[in-house]
Amino acid sequence: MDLDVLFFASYRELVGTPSVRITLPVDATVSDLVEEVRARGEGFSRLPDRPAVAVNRSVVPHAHRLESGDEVAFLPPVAGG
Amino acid sequence: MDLDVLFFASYRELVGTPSVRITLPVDATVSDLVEEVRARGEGFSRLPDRPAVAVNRSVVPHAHRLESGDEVAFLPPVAGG
Amino acid sequence: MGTARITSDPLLLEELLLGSPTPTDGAQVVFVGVVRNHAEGRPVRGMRYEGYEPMALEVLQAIVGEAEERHEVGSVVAAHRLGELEIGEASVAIVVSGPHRDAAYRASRYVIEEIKRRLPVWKHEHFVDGGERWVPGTHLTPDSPAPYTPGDPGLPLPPREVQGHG
Amino acid sequence: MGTARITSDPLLLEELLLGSPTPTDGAQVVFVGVVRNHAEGRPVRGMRYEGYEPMALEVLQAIVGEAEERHEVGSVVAAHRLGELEIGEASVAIVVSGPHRDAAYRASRYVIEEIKRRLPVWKHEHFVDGGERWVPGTHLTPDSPAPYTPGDPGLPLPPREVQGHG
Repeated sequence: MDLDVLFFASYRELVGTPSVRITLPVDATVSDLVEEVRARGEGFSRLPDRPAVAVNRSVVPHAHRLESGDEVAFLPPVAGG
Repeated sequence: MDLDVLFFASYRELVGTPSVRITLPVDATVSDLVEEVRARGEGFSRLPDRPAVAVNRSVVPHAHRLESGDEVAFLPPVAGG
Repeated sequence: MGTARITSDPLLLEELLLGSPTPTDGAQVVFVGVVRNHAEGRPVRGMRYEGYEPMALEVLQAIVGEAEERHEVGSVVAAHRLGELEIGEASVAIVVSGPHRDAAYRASRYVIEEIKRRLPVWKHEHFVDGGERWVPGTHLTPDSPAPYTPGDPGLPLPPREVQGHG
Repeated sequence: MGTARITSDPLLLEELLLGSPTPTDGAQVVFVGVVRNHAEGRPVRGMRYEGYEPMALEVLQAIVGEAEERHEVGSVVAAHRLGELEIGEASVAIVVSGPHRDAAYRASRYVIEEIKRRLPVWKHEHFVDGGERWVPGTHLTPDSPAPYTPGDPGLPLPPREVQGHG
């Protein structure tokens, strides 16, 4: 399946783009996605190996199974207010 | 010495006047003043025997010695805010 | 820096906010006390505030000074209104500005709790059913050190003796 | 009742105060967070706020709902700004109205602490000396029950893992 992955703030700067399309096997988990993203090299490889990942606007465990059409985002430590 | 004594809120309603002039011997204390005031009868006698009394805008112990020219006030329990 | 005001005029937030925040401030906490339409389940029509004005001003100035001294805040402004107030009108307003929110919240709380404990102000409640009463309050005692403790969690202090009027 | 807003427009207090207090409210607590001119002793020129907007709105709505549910308040309005902000501009504003001040203070504090812990917003600090950085923040973890406890004293919660960006 294909997923669009969003990057914010310092992660966006690190990878040089606000989003990428990633192709994953059916039944892939967030953990698989993180591995796939970091394997793209350069800035991507400098992402942490356990980033906070939101699926459909909720942060999920890395064991979470992804589904086609999910809205996925890599979120650096937050600092609102 | 002569002192003007102020009454506020429920005490003012009780005694029926916002202030009275009281004559006291030199060296009188707040305690003496309270006794003198309550001895006036009617509403005055219904004042509590240990009211909060401010002298020159500070609440003082009843043993406090009064001086001519002091600004004296009987203060019911406060409820600002 | 601190300002205290006892007034019979309506409290205007815009006026109390003037000059705040300054460039070093990161937080602003505003408290407004308003006359509400019920007290202990009984419908209220309005409230009359009476004060011993010169003493109230001195006490409010002292409270504001203590709040600034005991908490790391830039400025504290407090105003208390007297006279006849309708439902929804502000009886008290406190504006605290400072570098950090924790101190600003604590200073704000300090000021309102001390106002309730110490300000020589009384309120006369008018009920919708025609009844009225002086709101029970706190008995004043000779000036004692203010109740601040270093670990003050910004919470209400244990009530002092609370009683109806004598 | 509660309202949450994520916006690039300046936060206007008058607007956020509309409809508040209602006749049953006796207390109003307003918190405003503003950009200050220093951070850890270093002069700051301004701040850029970036957010994951749809998620930030959902999270802020949830926080406002929790504040109303867990504290006896009439209404909570919270707004967070995004974009380039100058010193003194408001980045966040929270208006709580309710019958009693204790609940209003606690609800206000709850909202700002949860915003700092959970809102997917990041700030990029511009220093006067030309330097800049992403402000270190709080690592998000999978949704866990909100940290409210019945005895919540309205104080900041123990910090979760705080770290620079990965």
